[in-house]
Order: sequence, then C-alpha cells, then structure tokens
Amino acid sequence: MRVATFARVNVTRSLAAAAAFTVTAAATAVAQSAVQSASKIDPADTAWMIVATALVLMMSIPGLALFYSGMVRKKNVLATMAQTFAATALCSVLWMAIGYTLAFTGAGPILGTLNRVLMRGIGMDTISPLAPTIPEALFLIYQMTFAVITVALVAGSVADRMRFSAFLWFSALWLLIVYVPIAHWVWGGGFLQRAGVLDFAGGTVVHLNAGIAGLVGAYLLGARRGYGADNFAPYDLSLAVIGTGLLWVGWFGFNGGSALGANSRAVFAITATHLAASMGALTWMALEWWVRGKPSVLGMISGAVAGLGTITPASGFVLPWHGLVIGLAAGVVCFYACTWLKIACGYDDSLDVFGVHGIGGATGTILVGVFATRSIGGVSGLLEGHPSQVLIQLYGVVVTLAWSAIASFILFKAVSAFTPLRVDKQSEMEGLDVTQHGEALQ
Amino acid sequence: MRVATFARVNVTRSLAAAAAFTVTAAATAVAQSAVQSASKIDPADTAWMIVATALVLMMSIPGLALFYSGMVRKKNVLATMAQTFAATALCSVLWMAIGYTLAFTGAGPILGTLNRVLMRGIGMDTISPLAPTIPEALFLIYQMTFAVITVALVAGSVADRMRFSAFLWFSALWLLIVYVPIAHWVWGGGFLQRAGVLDFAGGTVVHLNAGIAGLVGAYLLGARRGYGADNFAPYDLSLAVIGTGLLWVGWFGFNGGSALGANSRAVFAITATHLAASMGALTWMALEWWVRGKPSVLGMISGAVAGLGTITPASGFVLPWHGLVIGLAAGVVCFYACTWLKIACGYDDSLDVFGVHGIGGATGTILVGVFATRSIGGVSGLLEGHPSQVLIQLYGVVVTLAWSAIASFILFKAVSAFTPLRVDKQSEMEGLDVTQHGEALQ
Amino acid sequence: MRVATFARVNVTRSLAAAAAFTVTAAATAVAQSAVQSASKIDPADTAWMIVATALVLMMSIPGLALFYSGMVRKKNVLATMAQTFAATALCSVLWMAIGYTLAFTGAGPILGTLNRVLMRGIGMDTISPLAPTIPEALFLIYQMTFAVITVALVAGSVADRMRFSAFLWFSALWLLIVYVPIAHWVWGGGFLQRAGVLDFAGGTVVHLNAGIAGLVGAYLLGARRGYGADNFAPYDLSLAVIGTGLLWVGWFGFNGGSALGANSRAVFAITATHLAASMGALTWMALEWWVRGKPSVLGMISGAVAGLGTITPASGFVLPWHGLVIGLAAGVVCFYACTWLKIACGYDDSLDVFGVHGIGGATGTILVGVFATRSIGGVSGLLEGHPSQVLIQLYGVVVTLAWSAIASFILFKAVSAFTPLRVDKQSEMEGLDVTQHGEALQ
Amino acid sequence: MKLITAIIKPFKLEDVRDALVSVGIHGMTITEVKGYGRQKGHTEIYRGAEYVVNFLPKIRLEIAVAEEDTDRVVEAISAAAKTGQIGDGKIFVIPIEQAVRIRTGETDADAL
Amino acid sequence: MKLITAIIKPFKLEDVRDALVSVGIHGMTITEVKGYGRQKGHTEIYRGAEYVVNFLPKIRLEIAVAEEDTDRVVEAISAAAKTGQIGDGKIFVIPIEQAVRIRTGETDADAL
Amino acid sequence: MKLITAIIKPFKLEDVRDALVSVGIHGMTITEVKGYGRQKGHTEIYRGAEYVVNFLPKIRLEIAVAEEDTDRVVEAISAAAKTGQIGDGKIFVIPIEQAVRIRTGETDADAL
Ligand SMILES: Nc1ncnc2c1ncn2[C@@H]1O[C@H](COP(=O)(O)OP(=O)(O)O)[C@@H](O)[C@H]1O
Ligand SMILES: Nc1ncnc2c1ncn2[C@@H]1O[C@H](COP(=O)(O)OP(=O)(O)O)[C@@H](O)[C@H]1O
Ligand SMILES: Nc1ncnc2c1ncn2[C@@H]1O[C@H](COP(=O)(O)OP(=O)(O)O)[C@@H](O)[C@H]1O
Repeated sequence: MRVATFARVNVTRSLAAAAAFTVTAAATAVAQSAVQSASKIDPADTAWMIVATALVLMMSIPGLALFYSGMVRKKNVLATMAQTFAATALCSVLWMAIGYTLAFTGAGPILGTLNRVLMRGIGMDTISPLAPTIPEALFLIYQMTFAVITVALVAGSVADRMRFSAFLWFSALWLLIVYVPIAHWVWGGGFLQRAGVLDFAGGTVVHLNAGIAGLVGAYLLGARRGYGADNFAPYDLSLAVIGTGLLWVGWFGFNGGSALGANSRAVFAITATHLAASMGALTWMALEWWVRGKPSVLGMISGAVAGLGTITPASGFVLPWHGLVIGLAAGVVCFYACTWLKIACGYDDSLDVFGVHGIGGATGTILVGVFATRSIGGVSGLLEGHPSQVLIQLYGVVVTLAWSAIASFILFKAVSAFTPLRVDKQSEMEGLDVTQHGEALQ
Repeated sequence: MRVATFARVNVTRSLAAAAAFTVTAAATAVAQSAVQSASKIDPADTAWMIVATALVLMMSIPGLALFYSGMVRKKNVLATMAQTFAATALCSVLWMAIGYTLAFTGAGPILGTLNRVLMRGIGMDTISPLAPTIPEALFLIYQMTFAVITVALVAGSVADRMRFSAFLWFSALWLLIVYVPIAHWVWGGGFLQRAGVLDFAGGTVVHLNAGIAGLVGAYLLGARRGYGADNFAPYDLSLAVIGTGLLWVGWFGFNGGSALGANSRAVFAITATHLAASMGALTWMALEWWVRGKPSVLGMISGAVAGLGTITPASGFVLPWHGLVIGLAAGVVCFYACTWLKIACGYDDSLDVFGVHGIGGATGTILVGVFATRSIGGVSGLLEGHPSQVLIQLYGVVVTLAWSAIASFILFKAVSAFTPLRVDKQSEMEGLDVTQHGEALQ
Repeated sequence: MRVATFARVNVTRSLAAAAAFTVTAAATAVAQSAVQSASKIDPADTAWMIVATALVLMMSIPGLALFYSGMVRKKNVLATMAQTFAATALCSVLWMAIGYTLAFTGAGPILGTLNRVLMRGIGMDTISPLAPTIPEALFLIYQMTFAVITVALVAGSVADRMRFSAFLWFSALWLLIVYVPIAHWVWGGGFLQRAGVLDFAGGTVVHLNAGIAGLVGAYLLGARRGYGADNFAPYDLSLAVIGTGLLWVGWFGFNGGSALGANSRAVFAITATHLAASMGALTWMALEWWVRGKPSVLGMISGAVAGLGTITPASGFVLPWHGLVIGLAAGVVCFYACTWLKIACGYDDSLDVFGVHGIGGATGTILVGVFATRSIGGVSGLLEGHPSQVLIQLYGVVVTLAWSAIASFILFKAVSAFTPLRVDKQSEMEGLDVTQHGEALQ
Repeated sequence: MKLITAIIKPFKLEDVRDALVSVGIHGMTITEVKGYGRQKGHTEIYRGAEYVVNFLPKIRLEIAVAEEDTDRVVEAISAAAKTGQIGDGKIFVIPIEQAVRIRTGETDADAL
Repeated sequence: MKLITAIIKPFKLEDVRDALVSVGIHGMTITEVKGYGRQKGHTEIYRGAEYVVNFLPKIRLEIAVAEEDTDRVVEAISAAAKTGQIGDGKIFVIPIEQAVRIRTGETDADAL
Repeated sequence: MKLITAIIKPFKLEDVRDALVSVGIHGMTITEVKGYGRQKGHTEIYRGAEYVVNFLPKIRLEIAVAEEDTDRVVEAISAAAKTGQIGDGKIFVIPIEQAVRIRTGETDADAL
C-alpha cells in the first residue's frame, strides 16, 4: 500500500514529466482524477506534514526574522523583524482567503479557480488531488508557509530604508499578483508544470522569484545613504547565525515536506538538502579564506543558505551526492554574485536576496535538468540522457524571471503612486525602529 | 480503521458534549470503558504526539523564557529566564510524582485517584482511556508540558520584583492546588467536563487560570518601584520577537496535539490557530497604528499571542474562518485590556499576563459556545442553534475564575507567611540578576 | 504488526544483551539476517525519525552554538559559533563520504566495511539491518547528526584560544579516527556491543568521548591567558539559556529517536530524559544555593545539560523514575566536577565539556548497569539481579576512555606538527572574532 | 565658564535632571561609566569561578555653565543626587576657556 | 596644551575625523554619550506605557592639541559637524597642564 | 587638585588599578571609549563590504587627586599601563577648581 501511495506521489509531482511528452491538458486531467479516486488520508503522512508545516513556519518566524535582523545595524533590528512578522500574518490571511484557491485548484494553464475562496468546501475529509494522502486543509496551510516566506524574503533587499506601510501594501499585492500565478504555473497544474518544468520545493516559485523582486526593489528604492562609504557592519551577527540554524533545520520541512508524505522521497530530499547546505557553507568559507584571507561566520552562513536555496528545486529529483555538487556550485556562484556582481552593477541589495536566493534559485533550477534521476523523482535529466530537460528548466527560469521582474516593477511603481516607498533622510539616519515603530533596542 | 479511531477521539474530547445532554457519571464511565476496550497504540498518532510534546516544551524553554525576558530591563533578563526555567524543572517532577494521577485518572467529579503516583502501573503497553491511541506515558508527558507552561506564565505578572525562592514555593503549591484540580474538572472527567464545558487546549485551564493568578499576584506584590514614572523600556525586544516565533510554532503542538492524534481534527485545530494568531497580530497592529500613530513590534507580537491564547479553547471545535473572527476579537479585547483597563484599574501586571492570557482565555472560552461546529468537534454552538452552550461555557469561565482567584490569593498569602514575596528596595534597584542569581548580562 | 516491529527493534538495540550470554558473532549475524528478511519501511517510524533527525540537528545549530557562545566573552562569541557551525558542515560531508560506512556496515569487531562509501548502493528501498523499519538513507543522516554534535562538543574545552584552521583539521581527523571506530564498537556490531555494553544514545560514543577529547585538548593547549586572575564573566548568558532550551527539546530526538521508531520505547526514553534533565537542573540549583548562597541561571542550565548527558546511555533501558535518580546523580557529580575537580587538577576546560559531558557520560553508562530493566530494553541490570552488567558497562567506559584519550592526544600532536593549535598572545587578547574571522559584535 | 562633571548613581539621573532644569539648566551630556571607590561591589559566580565586581555602574554628567551659575548648579546636583549612602559620587568643577555652539557658531556663554 | 571636547551628532563622526586629519590631527578619543538640550527627543511606546526619550545619542570627542593648533581645530570641527539643525552640539576648550605618552614617556606637545 | 585623565589599553585596567591602590588612590571612574591614533586598526569583512576599523577599544580613567599626589599617580599609571607597543595611550592632567563629595558635602581634598 505504501508503494502505491508513493507511486501516486510521484505521479502528482511529476505530472510535469508525464506531460512533457504528451503535452495535453487531458492527460493531466486524467492523471489527476485517477489520483482523486484513489485518495485516502494516511495518518503517517499527515503526522509528517503537520510537522513539516510547523518547520517551514519556523523558517520565517523566528528563522528569517533572525537571519535578516542579524545583518542590519542596531537602529534597524526591530524594524527588520517587523517586516518578516507582519508579512507572515498578512499573507497567511490572504492565502486562506483567496491565494490558495487561485494557485492550487483546477487545471487552468494560467490561474486556478475560486472554488476554495475562504476555504469554502474544505471539510474534514476533503483531499486535494495534488496531495492525495493528507487533508486538503493541511495542504493549504503547508503551502501557506511557502507563500509567507517568499514574501518575507523580498524584504531583505529593501531593508534599512523601505517604509513599513509601503512594504505591507507591496506584500499583499505581490503575493496575489506575482507569487500566486507562478505557484499555479509550476505546481498547480499550470503551463510550466505541463511543459515539464521541474521545481521540487521552489527554486523558481520561491527563491528566484523573491530574488528578482528584491533586485527590482533595490534598484527602485536606490542605495542606502552612506552605502559604500559608512560602516554598515551588522550589529549582532549572532542573531544571523541562530537564524541560519533554524532555517537549516526548517528546510527539512521545506524540501522534505514537498514529498507530501513520510516516504523515501522525503528522506532523499532531506539528505540532498543537508549535504548541499554543508557543501555551500564549506565552499563559501574556503573561497573567502582564499580571497579575503579570513573565513567569516557571515560567509559560512551565507554559503549554507545559498546551498539550501540552490538545492531546493532539485532536492526531490536528484541523488544525495548530486547535493554535494549542487552545494559546491551554489557556494561559488553566490559568493561571486554577492562580492563581485553586486559591486560591478552597483545596486544596493541590502541583504543579498538576489545574490543568494535569486542566483541560487536559478542555478538550482537549471541543475535539476542536469541531475534529475528517474529512480528518485521519476524524471531523467542530462546525465541520464535526457538533455532537453535542461532547456525545459531554462524555460521555467526565464518565464519566472520575466514575470517576477515586470510585475514587481509595476507593483513597486503602483504603490509609490499613493505612498512613498522610502523613509525620509532624517528617519533613515535615526533608524527605522524608532521612526517606523516607536521602539528601540536599549 | 482511521475513521474509527478518529470517531473515538471525538468521543473522548467531547465527553462533555455527550454528558451535556445526559448528565450522568454513568454515561461517562461507559463511554470510557468503551474506549478502553477498543484501545490500541497507533504508531502515527504516537509519532505526532511525541513531536507535539517537544513543541509544547519548546514553548516554555526557550519560547516563553525569551518572550518574557525580552520585555524586561537589562538587570532582570536572566532572572526572568530563571523563573521559566526553574518552573519547568520543578513542575515536571511534581507532575510525574503526583500531579498527573490527581488530574487524569478516575472519574471523580473533583479530583482523580492516586493510582498513578510516580507513574506506578504505567508500562510500555498501558493506555489511558483519555488518549486511546498512544502510550499513557506519552499522554502523561504531553500533559506535563501544559502544566509547566501554565505555571511559567504566571511569573510574567510578578516579574521584576518577586523573590526567586518565593516564586518556587508558590509554583509548587499552585501547580497542585490550582492547576491540577481545574485540569481534572475540565479534561479529566470532572464536573465541568460533565457539565459540557468545552475547552480544547486550555482557555480555562491554562490561560484564564494563569491570567487570574497573575493578576492576584500583581495586586498582592504591588507595583514595581518607579512604575508609571521611570522608563521601563524593554532592554532587548528582539528576544521577545524570537520567543513569539517559537511560541507560535510550538502552539501547533499545543492546539494540534490536543486532538491526541495525527488526524483531520488536529489539522483543523492548527489551521484555526494559525489564522487567529495572524488576525490577532494584524488587529493589534492596526489599532495601535490608529490610536498611537505607530505600529510597534511589541504590539504585533502581543496581538499574535493574544490570538493564540484566545483560539486555544476553540481550536478543535470551530471552522478555520471562525479562527479569523476569534483572532480579531482577541486583538481588540486584549489591546484595550493592556492599554486601557490596566491603567484604569492601576494594577502593575508587569508583562500583561492578565491582559493577554486572562482576558483572551475567557473570551475564547465563551466564543466556543458561539462557534462550536458539530462537523469539527461533535458539538454545536449558538450559530448552529444551540445557544445554551454559551451559558455552559460561561459557567466554566466563572468556576475557573473563582477557584483560581481565591486559591491563588490564599497561596500567595500562605507563602508570604514564611518568606517575603518581594525583594527589598535595594535589590529591586540593583536588579534581580545580580541580587537573586549572582549573575549579569555584561 | 507493530508489536512485531517493536520486538525487532529491541533485538537490534539489544544485540548486546543477546550476545552478553552467548558471545558469538554467529548469534549476532543470525539475529541481523533475521531482522533483514523481515524488514519493511514503516511510514510512521519514518515520519518520527525524519523529525528526530531535524531535532538533533537543531541541537548543534543553533542549540550548541548558542549554549557555548553564551558562556564566552564578547570578543569570542562569533568564533565560538563558527566552530560549531563549521564542524557541522565539515563532518556532515565526511560522514556521508566515509564515516557512515566504516561505522555502521558489516559485522567486523573493529571497523565496518567500505560498501557504503559516498552512499553507494543506498537506494529508495534500501534498509539497514540496524534500523529495520526506515530507509537506510534516513538512518545514515540520523547518525550523521550524532557524529556532528560530538565533534562540536569538543570545541568547548579549547574555546577562546584554539586556531580555527587547527580546529577544522582536528575535527576531520578526530571524527574518522576516534568517533567512527567507537560508534562501530558500541552500535555497529563491534566488540563492545557484542560484549553486551549498553549505550542507548551515546553515553560512551558521544559524551564521554567528547569530554575526554576536550580534557586532553585543554591540557595540551594550556589555560587561557589570565585564567583564574581576570574576569571571564560570560558576555551574554541569555544565549546559553536559549541554547539549553533548544538542546533539551532536541534531546527528545536524540534519545527518543534512538528507539529508531515511533513506539513505546521512544516514549519511555523521552520520559526518562525529561525527568533526568529536570532533576539535574534542580539538583545543581540546590547545591549551588547551599554552597554559594545563590542559585545561578548558569548553574540551572548546567544541571539540565548534565542530566541530559547522563541519562543518554540509559534512556531506552530504564524506567521513568530511574531518570529522576540518574538526574540527581548527574547534578551532584557534575557540580563537583566543575566546581572542585577542575580547580583541584588545575586544567582550564573552558566550557566544562569534561566536567559535564565526560563525567556525566561515564556516570550514566555505569548506572545503566544498575537500572537496566528487562521490560523496557530487554536487558536486566543490578537491580534486577544481573550485577555483572555493571562490570560490562565499566568495560565499555574504560575502553572508550582509553581510546579517546590516546587517539585524541596523538591527533592534537599530529595537527600541531604542521600548524599551531593556539592563537598568538596578541590575537587571544584582541579576541578570536576579529583575528580569526574578521568580524565582531558591535 | 566652568565644566561641572558629576558622578552619580544611575537611578538618580531623573531627579538630578529635574533639579537642573529647575535652576535653569537646559543642556547636559551624560555618559555611562563605572566607578571604583569606597562603595564595595558584588560577587558574581560562574560555575567554578567567582569574580568580585568592584567597578559599579554610575552616570557621569557634564554640564557647562557660566561662571556665576556654578555654585547654584553644584548645590542643585548635590541635593538631588544625595542618598546619604556610600557611593553617592562626586562633583568636579573644571575651567572652560572657550565654548562654541556648532549650529550657530555662537561662543562662550551664548553657546550654552 | 588644550583639551578640546566636542559633542557632535553620531553620523557626523566620519566627516569630523577627516576634517581633523586634514588639519594635521592624528589622534583623538571618542565616547558614546547621550545628550540633553534644545533638540527634542522622540516618544517610545510599549503597550500601555509611553516614554519620552530626552537623552539623544551623541558622540563626544576629546582631542588634546598644542596651544597654537586650538583655533584651527575648533574651526575644523565646527565646520565639519555643522548641519544647521538643532542638536549639532558644542565644543569646549579646557586647559591641559601636562600630557604624557605612556609608551615613550614623552611629555607635553611631543606626547600628542 | 588635578583631574588625571588616562587613556589605556583595556587589558591593562587591572594592573593600573592595582598600581593606583598601591600609591594610595582608592577612587576612580572609568569609561569604555574608542581611540584613534598611530596604532592601526583591523579590517572587518561582511560579504561584499570591507571596513577598516580605525577606532580601537580603550579605557579612559579619570582620577581626581590632590596637587601633591599628581606626579606619583602619573608615574604609577605610566609604569603600569606600558607595553612599549604603539597604542599604549596618553595621560592628561587637568586643573580642578572645586570638588565635592555628594554624600557628605565635604569639599576639595576631603572629597576625594
Ligand atoms: N578620586 C576619584 N576620582 C574620580 N572619581 C572618583 C574618585 N573617587 C570616587 N570617584 C567616583 O565616585 C564614586 C563614588 O565614590 P565612593 O568612594 O564609592 O563613595 P562616596 O563618594 O560616597 O565616598 C565612585 O564609584 C567613582 O566613580
Ligand atoms: N550646558 C551643556 N553642557 C554640556 N553639554 C551640553 C550643554 N548643552 C548642550 N549640551 C550638549 O550638546 C547637545 C546639543 O545641544 P542642543 O541644545 O540640543 O542643540 P544646539 O547645540 O544645536 O543648541 C546636547 O545633546 C548635549 O549633549
Ligand atoms: N591628541 C589626542 N587627543 C586625545 N586622545 C588621543 C590623542 N592622541 C592619541 N589619543 C588616544 O591615545 C590612544 C593611543 O594613541 P596612539 O597614537 O595610537 O599610540 P601611542 O599613544 O602609543 O602613540 C589613541 O587610541 C587615542 O585614544
């Protein structure tokens, strides 16, 4: 019976694969109903997915809140936490109200349906064809944690200068207009999934998407005052280290949970994830040691997060040792994106959301095309003689990049039309904690 | 077979319901033995409940320790952590020795039996009729984490001034004389449960109870020196934000675990919980923004905790969207309790245990009577045409409030009879860290 | 079917027991193949073990990183975190590449095989005879987290003065030459396991082992400058308290997970663990109160960790109330090891790795011989009329102690042969954060 | 002009500030300092180690005043900062030869 | 010699340092202080409680200079630290009777 | 009376304190400060950014002494704080016109 379930999971996740060859909505539909009929809530899968949901929530609060606030100056620590925290609350409500149904119901190529608005029709026994062994409510809240952290990630690029109210407006709009559609395209049966794009846990939907939006924001808001001149040394890096630890642990739920059950695929996803994070940290450490003469803690944690972001799309499709290679790639690519590319292009992506998540997400998504292994995820990549998968992945990257860039640009502009995006000079100097929230670290 | 188990779980938790109509101990007894006979340890439920136990423990250490210590001044940070930490250790031992058996064995209306003193008779295969699919030892330790955090919560009201030794004495006595009986009345087959009072995870037993005890303590100890005059700004609010994140995540185990199994009810409980927390945070933020001109981080996390405390009794009985409404109510009610009621009455509840947990717990318990939904928890509330449930809930609130207030008052007095409750003036000025524990943040 | 599985788990873990009477490799082999044939992946066990793995990882990052960095001076906080963090990344990769296969494959008395180098041959359905109900990849990564934290523990003894590069070299060598063999001897079917040595979750392999290595390191590196004279007060003890909370919670995965399934044995292990931690904290607190006049927070958390380390080898073999006794013993023994023995012998074990983990691990391992209970772990100890078990345990302690001491000594010397172990005077004064990593807390 | 430097107990700051305002002083600069003197410190215990902390937290006030205000200010501080217990602190009066308000360039008495 | 004590806005530190270097000053000591004056503070809100924070972060510079450099240095600081808004701070000049460089034992002008 | 202000390396504090006590000084006030001078700082690296930190941690001692003790105290500090390496710091002697012990109201020499 497990084997059966497991097979089914494969089917679901690799609709893509199936579709890749016979690209017809029909095929998909069939596959799905097939799933439906066979659906039954499995207690073990439910146990694991509840925990996975808690782990991914922990990635945002307190994980990401710590990771980010540990890299800013004292005067902005609380404001940085506030962004993650408020985005979590706001996007959770919006996701339950409208986001989920638009992303994960129906088989439309572009958007889902309105069948599940405000969870309408979701009862104790309801199951989604996309997660055939757990309650649909669990699938909804699990996916909610992904939506939340993606929005929260963007804040890192505009840290130290974006107005809190403008950030909230942007978050709400961006969730619905940028995140939701892409989630549907890649995971909800949309055109990218049908085209065979593989993204196990969010290389495109989460990381590339957030990285691009962040980059656009960094350009539109402009650099922080004193950028390049004044000392922007982090106030308390230990917060960032704690945050990285919680992110790393939480990522077990992020990538492992994307198997949607307590099965071997979840185990392999977690193994590849852990190895990629380790290699990413070691690689960044080694490079910095070599280039700068000293291995910084910030470097190690940056490498770990780079490895985690990069393995995300691949985790459930590749072998553990591929995780080592992908982690290595992540360390190298993201290191230079943060220490060279950023300087070269002159944008001020405060906490390197683009350099770490954008670049990492894209790299990982493409590498899935190289390493995808049939025995793990049911799909073969370049190494198994299916080179076209690389192109399919590239297609996914380009589409995500394009939509995220264009739509984010428009949204930032739209928000700035009715409220300034950036705090005034005086507030920026005094710090966001006091000026935006009326609080301060003593 | 799952459906079966699940049905059984319902029965257990809603003995109340059953009893509500045919109020006879017999009924209960029957129901229970019925359960017993059918009992069998389920590995998936066991897996989830072990994790739920870990999550609730994490709520106390480090969750609550952080949440509380993040709101005090530098000189009291360690002492505040010490209270949570010592309460955890002390109450765990007492619970295993005597608390559990008095609260969760037998069908006495007032107290349990002594059958399980020091876990006597609990073997590898023993199962409690109150948790028919997991080992009794697991049920015991799961409930232990509830007892621990309830006692630890009280410390917030007397923070910055209570002597450590007096707090330990109070904790031990309060656990046995206040917490244990109420737990039995509401969850252990006592008279409130038989009367049909619904409290899924502790609106009365945990939050209202702790809030009232705290309020009594705040009155008896008196306000902190300089209260209202000096600047009591928190030393490091970031600790409180981290703590809130861990509390929120841990609450999945608190409310979700109260379904005692990896089933849809746990999922619905978690969904309602997460939505209530989100709405609570957004509501408090909005109110503060409107009233004070700025949304503080402390406000957001206060709202989140208010939402979490308020949904607690309702979580396994209501629909997800009810969680939104309850979170909204929590935000409004607790906001005014902390910013107006406290000032109006002039008590110094240092960390607003009454304002957040007391008021929230009572509000939530009453709202269960309004929103209880048969399809979720097997019981109907006002909205489903069973208005009397509101009165039953009110009855539960009043009884808890009364017992907690009277007994707590007596216990504080009793302790003060042999050791002072409050540190001397000099120590309060120097700070509790150095004077009570001989340590300090450097 | 559960009962069956469960029986099997017993067999596996207590090969020891079996062997103790008929000491023949044959017996073992048979037992194992028996297991193998019957092996089948159980989804509930898999769900629990994935979470247990995440919990143990959380013990290292951020748990141990916080616990340790919270006890050092401001100038060394980040460097201390860096050691834990880098050890995690480095040892994870080495474990997957070579460590696991040498420790957990084959039935060699001294070392395992090379069959699983780089996870070769581990597929989705592969199961290890040592963990018959979960995927072998999960067993590998679960054990990986043990290897990681053991190496990270050692860093505490040489904190504040060891060069980062030297520490990395030592970590890699020590993992492979000290940890891996001992893990095989005690858990992988090696000679200690066959001799009947009982160590449920690592009293010898993890705690005694790390404590001895740390002690050797402390002697070889020498005391920190100003030791005994200058004020070495911890910079921010609150970090250590947070760390202890996460360690405690994570320990549920450490000891509970060592049952390798979601069963009653895991539950009993966790119960004994929690009670021992609580008693340890209370005991240390009481002793310090009595001896020093004040109960420090550092004392309470030290006692909790002492209780946790001491119960580790016993957790799956004893009754809950034994946990209370063992926790009490831990509190007393470790308290004097840290406050008297260390002074008397004059070594500078910076963070008391020997005093807490070394002494605790040894004490606990011996006490297993006293309290082992057949109904829990399938083996009887002194109290059940099997006194020889105490000697068997002693044998395990002596062998571990000897190998760890000798090999660690040689490795420290070996590393010092090509790179200095200790930073120069100037760097030690300026602090490791700036001199080793080019960063600092502002 | 004089620079009045006072070392006081931290919890007395508000009182002293009010006292100064009441004698017409509207500017001052404070520093968190540590003081060593007759007042004995406390002992901190960290596992095996005990440390006697002799340097206690104090607040250092600097107030530049015109010649004629000196005594009034010194008295105001003494009165407000006094608890009568060891550790109350000191007041030192130091000559200022020149003072400038950066914003306006005003000098001496006008600068205060 | 004189001890020039300047209270400035924190974000002006780099500018002032550069200005001093450009007039040949290569040594100074800075302290994080809090200042009270005309510049009004902000309000912090913590649940029920509101606190007006009147003491604002400032940087205090101490520069020992030879008699003849005094004016040049004072001017350099005034110019570099000035924003024209309330709160720019003050400069006080105090006499030094003796100075020693600990490392060499050099005294007075040579010690700076 | 004189106010002796010394800037020293932090790890020398204990030695200097002992030296002062041994010459009969039982009171002082210390401040954590940052110093800029000949001693060159270190570089901190945060991902793409490198910062040269020129302001190094120092301890500032203030000791009010009676006229006649001045030299003895200055010598005691110089001797105790000296490492011979760049960055050892400075000692400045400044006149005090008046001193008060807040607790007793004692003035001048008696106040110390
Ligand atoms: N000679 C001194 N020079 C500078 N500061 C001093 C001197 N003596 C005392 N102080 C400061 O005054 C504070 C109080 O002095 P202390 O002797 O403890 O009490 P009291 O002033 O009441 O006699 C000390 O903590 C220290 O900061
Ligand atoms: N009389 C004084 N003595 C010492 N410091 C002062 C005095 N007056 C002002 N200050 C310092 O100068 C800072 C700026 O003074 P303020 O009156 O706010 O603005 P401005 O100097 O532009 O008039 C204050 O924050 C305080 O640190
Ligand atoms: N002109 C000055 N005014 C005030 N403080 C100074 C001056 N020059 C140096 N200092 C202080 O003395 C410290 C040591 O000075 P530095 O030139 O680095 O070494 P040295 O005193 O050995 O020549 C500096 O860090 C600074 O705090």
